[in-house]
Amino acid sequence: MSLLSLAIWTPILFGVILLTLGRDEHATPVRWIALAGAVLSFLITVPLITGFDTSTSAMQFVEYVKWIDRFNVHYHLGVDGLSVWFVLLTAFITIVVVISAWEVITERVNQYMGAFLILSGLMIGVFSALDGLLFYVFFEATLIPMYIIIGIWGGPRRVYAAFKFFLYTLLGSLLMLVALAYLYFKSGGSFDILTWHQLPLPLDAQMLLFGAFFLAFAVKVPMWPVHTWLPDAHVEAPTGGSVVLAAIMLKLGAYGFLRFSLPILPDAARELDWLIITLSLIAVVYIGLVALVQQDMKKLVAYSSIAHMGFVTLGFFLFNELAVSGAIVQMIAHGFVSGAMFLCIGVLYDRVHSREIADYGGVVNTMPKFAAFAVLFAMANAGLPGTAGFVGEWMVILGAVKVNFWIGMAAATTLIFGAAYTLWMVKRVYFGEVANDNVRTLEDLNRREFFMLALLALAVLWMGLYPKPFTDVMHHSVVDLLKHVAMSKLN
Amino acid sequence: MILDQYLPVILFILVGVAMGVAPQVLGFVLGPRRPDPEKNSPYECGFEAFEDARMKFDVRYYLVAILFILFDLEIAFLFPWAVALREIGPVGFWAMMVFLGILVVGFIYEWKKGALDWE
Amino acid sequence: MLETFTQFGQAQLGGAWPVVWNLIKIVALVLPLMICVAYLTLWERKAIGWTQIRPGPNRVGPAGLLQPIADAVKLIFKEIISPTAANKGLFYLAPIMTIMPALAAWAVIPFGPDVALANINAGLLFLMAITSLEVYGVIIAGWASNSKYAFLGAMRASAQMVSYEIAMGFAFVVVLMVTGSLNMTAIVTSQDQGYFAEMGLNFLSWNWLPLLPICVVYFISGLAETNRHPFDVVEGESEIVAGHMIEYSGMSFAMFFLAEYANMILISALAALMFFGGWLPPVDSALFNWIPGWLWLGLKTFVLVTIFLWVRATFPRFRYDQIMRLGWKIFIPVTLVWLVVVGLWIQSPWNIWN
Amino acid sequence: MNTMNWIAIYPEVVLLVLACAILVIDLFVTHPMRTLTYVLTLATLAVVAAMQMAYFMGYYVGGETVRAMQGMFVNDPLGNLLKFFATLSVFVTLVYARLYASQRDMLRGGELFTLSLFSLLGVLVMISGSNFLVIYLGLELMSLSLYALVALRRDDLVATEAAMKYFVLGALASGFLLYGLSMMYGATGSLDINEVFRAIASGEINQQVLVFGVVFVVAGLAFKLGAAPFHMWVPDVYQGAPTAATLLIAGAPKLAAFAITIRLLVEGMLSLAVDWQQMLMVLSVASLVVGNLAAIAQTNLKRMLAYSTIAQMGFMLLGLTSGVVNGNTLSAANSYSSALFYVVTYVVTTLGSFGLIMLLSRQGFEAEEISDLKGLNQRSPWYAAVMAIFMFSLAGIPPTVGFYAKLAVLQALVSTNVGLYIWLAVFAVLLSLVGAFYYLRVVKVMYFDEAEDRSPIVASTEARAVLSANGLAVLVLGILPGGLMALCAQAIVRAFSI
Amino acid sequence: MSITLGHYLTLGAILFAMSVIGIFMNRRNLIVLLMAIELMLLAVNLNFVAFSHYLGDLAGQVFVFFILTVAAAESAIGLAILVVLFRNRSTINVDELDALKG
Repeated sequence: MSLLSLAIWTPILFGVILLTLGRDEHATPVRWIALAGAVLSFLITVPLITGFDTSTSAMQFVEYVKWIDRFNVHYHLGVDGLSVWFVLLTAFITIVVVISAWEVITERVNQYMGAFLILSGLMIGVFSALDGLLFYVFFEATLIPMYIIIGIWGGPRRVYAAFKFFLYTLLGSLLMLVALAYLYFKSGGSFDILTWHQLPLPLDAQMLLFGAFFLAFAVKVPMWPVHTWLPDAHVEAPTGGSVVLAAIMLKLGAYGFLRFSLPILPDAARELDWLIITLSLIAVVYIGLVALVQQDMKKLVAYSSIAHMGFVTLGFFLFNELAVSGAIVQMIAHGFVSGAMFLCIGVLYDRVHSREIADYGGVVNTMPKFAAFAVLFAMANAGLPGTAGFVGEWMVILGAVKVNFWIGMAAATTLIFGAAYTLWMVKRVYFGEVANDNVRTLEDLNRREFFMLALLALAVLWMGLYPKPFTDVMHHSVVDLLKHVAMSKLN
Repeated sequence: MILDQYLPVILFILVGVAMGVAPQVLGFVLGPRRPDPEKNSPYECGFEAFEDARMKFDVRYYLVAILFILFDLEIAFLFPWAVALREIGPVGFWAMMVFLGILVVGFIYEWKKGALDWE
Repeated sequence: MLETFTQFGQAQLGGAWPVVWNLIKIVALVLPLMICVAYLTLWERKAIGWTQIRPGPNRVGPAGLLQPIADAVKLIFKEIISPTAANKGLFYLAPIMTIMPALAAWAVIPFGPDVALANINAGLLFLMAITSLEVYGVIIAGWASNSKYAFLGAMRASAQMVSYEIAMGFAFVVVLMVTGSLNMTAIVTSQDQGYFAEMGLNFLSWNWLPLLPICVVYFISGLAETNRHPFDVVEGESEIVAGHMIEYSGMSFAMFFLAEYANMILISALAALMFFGGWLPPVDSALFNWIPGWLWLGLKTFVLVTIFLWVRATFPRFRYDQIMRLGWKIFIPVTLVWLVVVGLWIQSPWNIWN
Repeated sequence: MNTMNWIAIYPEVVLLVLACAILVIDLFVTHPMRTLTYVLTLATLAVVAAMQMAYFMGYYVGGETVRAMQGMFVNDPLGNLLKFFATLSVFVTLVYARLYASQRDMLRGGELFTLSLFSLLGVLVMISGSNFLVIYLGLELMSLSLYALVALRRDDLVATEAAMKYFVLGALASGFLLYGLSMMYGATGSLDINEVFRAIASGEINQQVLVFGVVFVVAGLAFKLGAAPFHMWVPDVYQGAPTAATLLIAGAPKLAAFAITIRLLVEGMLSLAVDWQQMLMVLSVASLVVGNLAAIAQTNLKRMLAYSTIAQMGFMLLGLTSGVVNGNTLSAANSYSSALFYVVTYVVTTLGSFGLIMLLSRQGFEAEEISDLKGLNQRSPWYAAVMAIFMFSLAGIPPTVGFYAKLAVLQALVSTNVGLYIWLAVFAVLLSLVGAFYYLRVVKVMYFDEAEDRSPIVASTEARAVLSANGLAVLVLGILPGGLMALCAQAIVRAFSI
Repeated sequence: MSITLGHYLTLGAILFAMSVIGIFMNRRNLIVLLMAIELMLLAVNLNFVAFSHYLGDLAGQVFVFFILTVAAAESAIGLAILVVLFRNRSTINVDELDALKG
């Protein structure tokens, strides 16, 4: 078994072990096993980046085994510059999630931890699958643990949110399934994504396929107007769920655009770029405004996620290297930042059991260490230079301006709106006088929380100050991708 | 098909019906008609009939009816077999033995289940 | 003479002639039959009387010979009661349904090598079918009367009749197996061959000997089919008065009565045909061969009918559960076993029915 | 062809003989749990299943198609595979059912076991029937046994009513089928399916009578499969029957119905595919709509599963509609094997879901409302997980086997490259989204709701083991579906030499 | 007028239609339902016999033989179910069978 398989199956194996471990009497060993699993999984992924050959756009760490003969499906794994970072991101976030749940989750600990570990393995699978069906299986399978996580450990409206999450995503992906079947047929019986990249397709077929893929990925990203499940899911999910949702699951959709829509259907992508750009800009501007009026911190962050993801899709469809790499960097950065934001909210929620902005005020007085982290992450979320958030946004805006000044302009408003809603929230929650007794009795971060936030803070700062490793890794793959997009497959 | 031979049969059936109808008509014509309520009430050893006579009855009658249908049909199968026994050879013979064997199993079953007991 | 008669008829009536000719034949058969039935009642009373060492009817006519006529006249002039609770239509249908099969069955009975009203090739099947209708008469009578006794009687009678019909059916099948034909004439003629027949001892070649258990079962089933003693619980006077016939009177009642006796004769005749060589003489001697076939058949039938009466005079009545047990648990297994035995016999080199 | 070829019917003979033996032996069993009968029955089923597998693998007859009884009976890989799963499903059902039945007064005699065996015999005969007469006899043997099984709880008001409904509508279905068969017989002059095929292919037949026959045959099959609009018996019977009987109805008979559908429509009337495919299309669309929409409104789990069955059968029928496109049969093997795979996996999944209902039921308590599953995760995480697997499989979510079933059918539809079929696929997919909703609801109840009833779940060891195996099978087949898919494809290809 | 195959088929169809109507329209008595089912099988039998005769092929009549048997078995089961149903419900009225929704 090679590296990618290990990266996928180690957390899943640990997850299954945890599930069978039984009841809450053994909570402490369960937590340690979970942590061990998460860390081990992360360690396994590290060689992926250290051993990554940045000089090529070819797939690396490839595995190719027969899986379902009847449909010529292969267990085909591999990563390139587009996906390798997400594998690491996933494994990294999983560690954070495990730590975040340490004392917070007391009921059915094994199931909680197990679900997250399994989810982590499945998501790594999505990012490394090079076979259409394998991709789909992983893509869909992630729904099950997430559904359960939201449903069991979520907030008061968790059932509603879980259903909405599940059905929205399923709606999109089922059409994608039809599209996959069609591609399978068109390619003469192959589910291989790389083969599909070369597959000539007439325009009308491309358009329909694009529609199917678009629906699947747009829901997942989520793009306006199919984003409505996200605020619900975020608000109701437990902290860990929100973190994973924002940090990784949203990226599954965006990644799908990169893997499927752009290279397989370049003509349709070029035909329809205006649509995506428009929708993305609406997401950026309109959702930014919506975020501004949120009373609930989690909702606010959720909407900000939508806006940021709008940036990502915008970047993809500008078709120049700067914008696309910027979008990918933005995805990674958003993974860290949004995860961190939700963790911060989680920290507060664990103490006060409220997410209303109005219930807080002057937290900095009682929790100085925490406030420092929170402000750092907020700045990153607003895209201030020196933080992870800045790099990607800036690249995308530059890319946009290259294409059309006004698009760049509109995109740039995100910096304003982002700053507005994030910093306003920071001001209301952290600064000022101590608002009430709840806040007065707050205790500052314990060692576990400190460690967890520190990890993320390091990542955010590293990315902001020295993004080169990220862009280097993806350079050749992005160029290759753009070559694909530029090439017509109509013949 | 030679249906000529069946003409007497159908005629005989008609005659049979006539033999049933004629005497009754004769009885009506020649006999007296002096009905009274007592006479026309159902006979119950002199008691007043106090409820409808179509009462529930023992389920075993149903059972007998059901079993009869099955056995009778099996005989219907045996008829052509018996007639053709000489032409169909050992295979035909043993096929029916298998059939009878299964039937016997059913028979044993109902016997042991008490379907044939009346007390 | 018959030829000229036929030709004359055909000339006069054309296409309708076969119908008329057949009707004539039927009447020629039914009238003696009815007379036989009438006198069977007398013979029954006489025979039972003699068994019980009393004279039996002896007032009407010489030695009571006009007694049946007197009975008939009496019945005709009796009132036919129609009970208020009864379903009128069905109520009067029941006697018809009872007498019709008892008579119609005679259509296929052969009285000699070529003397049968309808020499159909499915004779036995027809007999089986038409005698099965008997049970409808009973059940309709019981139902239509709307009286508890009648209802119970009908239930009992029908259950009993169908039970024994199975054993009877098996008996038919066994006879068929050895004959290989459903034709009644063929059934009789097939008994006229074999080892003993060649020796002149015809009666040992008849079916009764190799099929003895079947023969016994058939005859006893016949008793039960006709609800005769000792199987007459369905109409036992001391229990349910007259069973399904309780509400009937006058000629309607007489129909049931006639049917019962006609059936007795029918069963006996069938037994004679199937097991006792029908019209064949028992021994192949000039004297016996000279006696006409129908007389032989009549003689055999008479003997068998008399056995009916003898049984009635001798045996006590069975309980109902005993009756059912006899039918289901003894007769059916016996016939089944014998069926298999005969089947194997036919397959074996010792087959005597080639 | 003109020989008896006993070798082809050994399993049926063995089953018949042993079933008769068990019927008699059971009369002398006094144990309240009928242990001896039970063990013998399971042994019989195991033997029969093993024999079927052996045939399939090529023992006895070298994996060839063998005709027996003057061609009336056909032993081919397709039949072997179906029969294997049919036998297996009865086996599993009986393991689940024993405790359930004993608590419901259904083990006063061994009828549960013997009738199951006889109905299985009917199923086997149906699957292998290559002659209208044989198919009909198998069908009736199966149906009659099932009617009786439903009525096995004699004192239960609902069960007897369900039995009556099942009986009447089942008899009606047989009537329809028979009427259609009589027409086909009239048009083609033969009862033998191969002869019928030849006659139709020759074209010298009365087309009008034939099409008339096809309509009735398809209607009869739809009844038996429970496809809308001939589905009305399904919910009532599934709900009303004792769950053990429900499972017996939902398992092997579906395989048998599939088999006769294939035999009659494909083997017998492939030349008329244009006609019957349209009918099946209408049926499947109607089933998908009716099944999925009606299932949402149900509160009774068994009833919900019944409607879901209707929907599933609709999906399966879709696979049968795409065999002949534009007059050629290039896609036939693909389509029919997808349908075969669908029905097999459906049966495997259904077995488990009803099995779980039985396991959760206790003396005097039927766990058949959806709300009865409340908080199952707290009472028994394992059962909850297993049930969740079944539900996800029925909904077609990977990595469960149900997903590949749906995929196979979709792929068969899309591969025709005909607009109509592709839109059908889209339509089916959208309705399976609706389906996902009500399956998810079950998962929701088990995982998100608090348990009201915390009584421990009593089940026999073997039932637990089999249920676990069943759940794992659905999951493992979901991760490695290749083997079963290959088997199905092989069965179809070898059966028709396409 | 000579009787052709068409006449038999028409008669069969009429009988069949009658039985279907009997099953679906009859709201009163279950026994009638059972009878309708028998009628349906008889319609089929008529078809088979007619076809068999006109085709000069005995197989159809053999089929009829089996249908008759099955019909008997079917009515046996049907009656048995009817009996248990009646014992539970004390009615055989079709309309009153409403414990199940459908």
